[in-house]
Amino acid sequence: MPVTRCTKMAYASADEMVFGKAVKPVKAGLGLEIGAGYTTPEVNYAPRPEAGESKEKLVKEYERITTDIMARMVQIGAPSVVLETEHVQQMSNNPEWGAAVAHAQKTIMEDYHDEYGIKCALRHTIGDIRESREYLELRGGNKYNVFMEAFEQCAQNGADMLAVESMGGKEVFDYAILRNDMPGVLYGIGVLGSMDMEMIWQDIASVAKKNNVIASGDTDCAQANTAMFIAGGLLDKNLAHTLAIIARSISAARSLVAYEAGAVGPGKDCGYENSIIKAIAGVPIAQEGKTSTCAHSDLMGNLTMQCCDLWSNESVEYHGEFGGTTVQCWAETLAYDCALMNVALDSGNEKMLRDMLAASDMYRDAQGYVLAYQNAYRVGQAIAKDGNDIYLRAKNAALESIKIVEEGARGKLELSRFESKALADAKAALEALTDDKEQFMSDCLTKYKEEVKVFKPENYGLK
Amino acid sequence: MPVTRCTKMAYASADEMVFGKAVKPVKAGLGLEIGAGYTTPEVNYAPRPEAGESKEKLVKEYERITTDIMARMVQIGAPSVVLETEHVQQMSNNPEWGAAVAHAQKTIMEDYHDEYGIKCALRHTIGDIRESREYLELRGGNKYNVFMEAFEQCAQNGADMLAVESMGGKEVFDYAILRNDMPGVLYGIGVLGSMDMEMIWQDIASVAKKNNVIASGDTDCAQANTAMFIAGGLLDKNLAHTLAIIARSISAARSLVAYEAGAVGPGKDCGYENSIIKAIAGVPIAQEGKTSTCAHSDLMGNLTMQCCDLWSNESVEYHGEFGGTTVQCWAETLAYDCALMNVALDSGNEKMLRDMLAASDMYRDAQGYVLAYQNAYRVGQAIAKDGNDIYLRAKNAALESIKIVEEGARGKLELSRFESKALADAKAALEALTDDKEQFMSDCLTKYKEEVKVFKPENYGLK
Amino acid sequence: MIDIDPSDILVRYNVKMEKEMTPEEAAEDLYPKDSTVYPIAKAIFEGEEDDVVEGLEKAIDSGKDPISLIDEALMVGMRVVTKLYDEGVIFLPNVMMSADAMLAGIEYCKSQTSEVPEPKGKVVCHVAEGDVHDIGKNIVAALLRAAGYDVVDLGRDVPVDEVVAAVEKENPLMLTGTALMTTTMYAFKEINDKLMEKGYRIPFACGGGAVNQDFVSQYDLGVYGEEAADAPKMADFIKEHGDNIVKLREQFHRH
Amino acid sequence: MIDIDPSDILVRYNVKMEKEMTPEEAAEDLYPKDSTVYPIAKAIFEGEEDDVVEGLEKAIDSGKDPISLIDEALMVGMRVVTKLYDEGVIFLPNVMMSADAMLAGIEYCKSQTSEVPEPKGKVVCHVAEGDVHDIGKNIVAALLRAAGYDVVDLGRDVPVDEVVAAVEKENPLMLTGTALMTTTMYAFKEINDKLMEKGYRIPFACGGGAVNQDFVSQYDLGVYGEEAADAPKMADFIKEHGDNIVKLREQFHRH
Ligand code: B12
Ligand code: B12
Repeated sequence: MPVTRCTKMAYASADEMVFGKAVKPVKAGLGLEIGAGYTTPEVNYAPRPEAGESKEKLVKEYERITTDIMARMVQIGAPSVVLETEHVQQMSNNPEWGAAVAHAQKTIMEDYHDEYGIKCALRHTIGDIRESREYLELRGGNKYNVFMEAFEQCAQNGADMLAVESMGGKEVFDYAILRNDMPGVLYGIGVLGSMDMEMIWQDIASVAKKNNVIASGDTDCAQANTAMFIAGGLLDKNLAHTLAIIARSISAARSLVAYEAGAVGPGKDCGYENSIIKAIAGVPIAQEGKTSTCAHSDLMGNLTMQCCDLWSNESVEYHGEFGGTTVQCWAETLAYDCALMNVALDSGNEKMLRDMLAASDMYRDAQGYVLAYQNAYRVGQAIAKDGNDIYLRAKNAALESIKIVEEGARGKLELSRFESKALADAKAALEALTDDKEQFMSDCLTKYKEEVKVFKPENYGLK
Repeated sequence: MPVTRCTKMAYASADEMVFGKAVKPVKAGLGLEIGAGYTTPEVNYAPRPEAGESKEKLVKEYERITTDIMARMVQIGAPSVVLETEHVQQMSNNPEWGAAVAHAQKTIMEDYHDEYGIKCALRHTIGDIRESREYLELRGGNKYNVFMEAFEQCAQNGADMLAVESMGGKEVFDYAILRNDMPGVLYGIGVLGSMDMEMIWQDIASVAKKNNVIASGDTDCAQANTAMFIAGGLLDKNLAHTLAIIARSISAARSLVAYEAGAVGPGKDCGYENSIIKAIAGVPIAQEGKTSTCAHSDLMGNLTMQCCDLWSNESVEYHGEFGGTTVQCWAETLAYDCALMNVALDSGNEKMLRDMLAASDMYRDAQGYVLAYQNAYRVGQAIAKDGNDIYLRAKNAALESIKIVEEGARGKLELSRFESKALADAKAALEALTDDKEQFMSDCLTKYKEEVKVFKPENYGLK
Repeated sequence: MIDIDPSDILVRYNVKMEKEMTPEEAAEDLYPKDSTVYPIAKAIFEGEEDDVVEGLEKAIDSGKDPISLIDEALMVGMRVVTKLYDEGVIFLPNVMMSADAMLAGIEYCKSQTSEVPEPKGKVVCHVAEGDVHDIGKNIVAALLRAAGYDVVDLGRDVPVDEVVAAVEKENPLMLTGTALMTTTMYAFKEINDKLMEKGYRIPFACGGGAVNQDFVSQYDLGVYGEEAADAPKMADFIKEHGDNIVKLREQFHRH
Repeated sequence: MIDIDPSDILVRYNVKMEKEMTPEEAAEDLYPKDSTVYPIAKAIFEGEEDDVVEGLEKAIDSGKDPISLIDEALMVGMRVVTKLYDEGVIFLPNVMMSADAMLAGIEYCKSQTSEVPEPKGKVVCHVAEGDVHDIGKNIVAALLRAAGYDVVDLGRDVPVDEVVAAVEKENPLMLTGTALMTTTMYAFKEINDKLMEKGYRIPFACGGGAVNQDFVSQYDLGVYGEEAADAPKMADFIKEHGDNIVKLREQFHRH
């Protein structure tokens, strides 16, 4: 599939962005339309460890998970639901395992759809298995073939939507983020990550097209989320939150590549960059926040709802709770969150609710501040402005986010001295960079080849 | 303490009721004020089974739980939190166990309060241990003494608020509810339950007063919640939801007795009758719903938020999840829910949000319809009208709820044929009842003494 | 209040799915045609104790044997009830009221003869030590009785040793346990171990809010039951296929 | 957008709690006063490799023994860093940069002599089989190195047998494992069992997102660590108090 760069905003203004509606809604699965005026819970789950022992056990586990979720949804009257299966490695490394799981799940979902009319769809997220013990092995070779085969087989056997959390650039990013090296982060996410995505997403989109399923999207989980998790809570001391949001803003320029290469959304739940991407590309997005505390803690539990189309719990291990199995508990909570958003949409109060959701967390830390939809929109503009240059647009995003945080800090956004200092250092380092992509790339190639022993330029078709 | 019946509404109109504000706010614990303009998460938890083996293990378990919750709250910037410890039986049967747990928890909470200034309070809910293998043993005797001793010791050792889920009337209720016998439900909850509460709450309020802590409230968990759980989800076939809501409405007349006998709120989380009670008594209330799916499923996940002051997860077993321990995950979700409500309060949009919360579930089943605040208020009026007669007010509540459901069914509330029939049968049975309390009591005494072999009138000072 | 269209927010699947037939019509299709049995079966379905006894009186007057009526009329009526409950046509209170009526009928039959009916089998029921939540157990016991089993109900908060003693004394075909608290359900393991130690191998059906399949699978005799209605099904399964725990689990473990 | 007062909604506890002193001031208080050591310690704190080497050059020129400088200057500087990190005064990247600088310093010292420094102890680190999440392990390894330990880093997705083989070969004072997925962490149990079988009794520190204390407590050698900074503390504890697993758990198990 050809790559079409985004150089314009899908929305004329930030205020047009709301949850449940996307400029380009996506039809998927059994009667579902995403971003077409209502929000839908997207339920995520992880099999119990013992279940990974054999294909049979794993299929059985996913059957239980699927039945539990569907049963709870009809019990509480939820009109629609999406199930996301994030492959455990066995399922991607042995594409027929993934296919068997997809088939088993879809069969159950079809039964429920037939019996109750519940709208539903199945997303399979293939594991990015392109790496060996020491190095990434991003292109060519057997790993790449198995990787694509996994998409193909899932698509053929019941998955309605294909996704991945790709890893391009992470070897450099990992090194850089632990050293406050923001140019390195820019290189890892913005340049290497985007280059890798361009390759894989053209291929994934072709697979999807061939099989008449949805190429949904990617997330910078490997990098921006790692930064967010290392930054942690208010009292953690592992990374300044002002740096985590720079990495996040850069990641928007990267994850956008999926849609430029043929994906149509919904973006993956853990892409906290998705508000920015929705602003640019108009695709529906999944998000997670206060109802994914089962999977992680963050500082923008409400804010992430602001313009989601699917609302997700990210992941929860399957086991029992007083209220049912975990997947039932979390699915139910998500469904009520969606019901509230859908009431707002139905009664014309969606903008009011959206604004309250954003206001809840935009002063909680610098990350929420930048991702609040009106600021996210600005980061989007900074990207679209130089949409044709993957380096420049990522750098723009970084600088715009810094500017937004600085403005915030002059208002109601409090920063610790430490956060301010980290921000100022990052700003200086980023402003000192060239505007020339080739120059930047060759400087970085030299530097990181030397400093990061696991960095192999061949992975990006370099040198 | 003397009993003062409620014969007037605390709110002049339903529309005045919102979350986070109560006519009579309650100061408790360390810097906290409940119902004074903001909502606060109330986190509930159950120790792991193994932890019950010894007092030391149990204390250690609650220490971990307490530390985990407090740590997460400061990590995400939550301004306030309440912890509720529902006693496992060991803690009430051995009052010094409960006391040791209260002391250990409070010590940790004080440390956090001192270090971070976080507002917090500790609620201890004593187990209603007044029963033997065969029968309830509600009054007099050693069980009653231990029961009161448990309140006393917790109050002396750190609990800021005392609560209980009392069981008066449940032997009759259990029999009646499984036989669609609504007069029996009225007798069990409305008459026997109220009589028992009157006795215990005068005593609990005295203990609280003596120790300068808060006598908070009771819930009809033993009866109205049993009915709600048996009624279950939309597709369950164990009890018509139209009957469950009659039991619930009656329970408001019962749980109100706590406040008439000296309690001041906040009402207990699982009292779904609390919206009605807030309307009458003006006390702050805890509620649970979409963020207590860990503990149970219900059909009004959002609606229950409509005028809560504390927002609770009901209970979750302490164990690990990807996102931390269960208490951390659920506490965080609650805290974000509260942040949203607090934004609404801060920006003057609380009524809009309340209305959306109510609208989300009021057509989901008959229960949500009656408990939607404007209808709940009407049930309150029916109770207050004959506030001095515990029988008549409970019967009024039942009949008013039937009327509300009938009205709803003429509008947007759908009922199954089965639900309508159960409602009509219940209406006929209730309308046929006398208005004379003494008559009703003596009829019921005869009937249930014969039919319910575990019913001992002495438990209520009868015969 | 704001105005919404509920159908944009939720689906009343129960209303949508409701069967065309009324429960009465559905029952009518199932009653036996025999004119002495029909009114008894119908009275059972309706939960009318007096009508049951009246029907039995007539049947006995017309020469039927009181004891055979238990199987041939009362149980037949009760099977109509159970079938319709399983199919979701009627609700639990109807089953409870029918069960009450059936038990009254059995008492009446027994009072009309000196014969003793052949027992179907005994089940011991209890709520775990430390736990007072007993309504679930009460339903289980009632449904077992309604299915014709002899129930020894030990009540709630029953010490482990008493449960074991009751099994030794009663020699039931199945033991049931109910626990709604994670702190109390561990008693099931103890009961299991003590039974094993004494050489008992009877199925131990466990259920109740706190209990889950994973937990129950951890001890040899445990079979997890999600709904009360599973209990009589388990007992029936044992009578038909023997008390192999693995097979019971295959049949009843759903998660 | 709506206008709110954030202080009604949330508390920025980090801003509220921030220490009065800047990190630089706090460090200044802790540097050794000795004029040859001072600049080295300071350069370590600042993460300036060149300045570290420069300081070492001067010290060696002034007659100091290269190997003793490792303990007396480099480690001293690193301890300032670790202390301030533990106290929450500085953040992880500072520690990482200081560690880089220190390691450069050690290399330089070693290059100035044929003596070999006395090793503090060896730790083997790995990420569980099937798991690629390795940044946590990288931090663990870096902090261990920064504390002076010799780290054998086996990388990610390491087969159980290779881990066992590495323990046999390296004879470390501790093994660490990282797993972020519930499906991979079970490898730790296998490693434990194989080590036990072969008679090894070394502490096996386990951490990473999926792993929790309950799980780790299930196998004999397991010690759960919540934060990467616990790893060097565990190693120090072992050096000081021996490798008694029960004592390690008492010290490090918090939940
Ligand atoms: C009603 C109730 C009460 C009532 C009990 C009234 C009664 N008649 O039993 C009262 C108020 C007395 C009460 C007291 C307490 N409770 Co309570 N209670 C509940 C509640 C709300 C509903 C339980 C219920 O009646 N369910 C309906 C029945 C029909 O369901 P069931 O028993 O599970 O049975 C069904 C199936 O499980 C099955 N089944 C049951 N047994 C079996 C057996 C077999 C063989 C089979 C096949 C099937 C089967 O059949 C039934 C229908 O299909 C639950 C909430 C919940 N989420 O479950 C809490 C709950 C059980 N209680 C709880 C607690 C903590 C308590 C107290 C300690 C609270 C306190 N501090 O006072 C005390 C405990 C006292 C004690 N020592 O036991 C917790 C337990 C948490 C934990 N630790 O595990 C729960 C889960 C609430 C919560 N989420 O916090 N409680
Ligand atoms: C970033 C990330 C990725 C990146 C990994 C990048 C990298 N460099 O490692 C990528 C995108 C590649 C990825 C891939 C996948 N991931 Co991932 N990922 C994450 C994420 C978002 C953050 C992890 C992270 O970096 N945390 C920060 C680090 C610093 O934390 P840490 O490793 O836990 O270490 C800290 C402590 O634990 C401690 N520590 C660690 N080890 C040790 C050891 C000792 C001895 C001590 C004392 C301390 C200690 O020190 C550190 C700091 O204090 C988590 C989310 C989460 N909630 O954790 C999911 C998560 C781990 N991933 C998950 C999944 C499912 C996957 C995939 C299967 C998804 C897919 N379908 O593609 C694949 C798996 C591939 C594979 N076979 O492993 C799930 C796992 C669920 C489960 N089954 O258990 C998680 C939990 C997300 C979720 N909630 O769904 N992921």
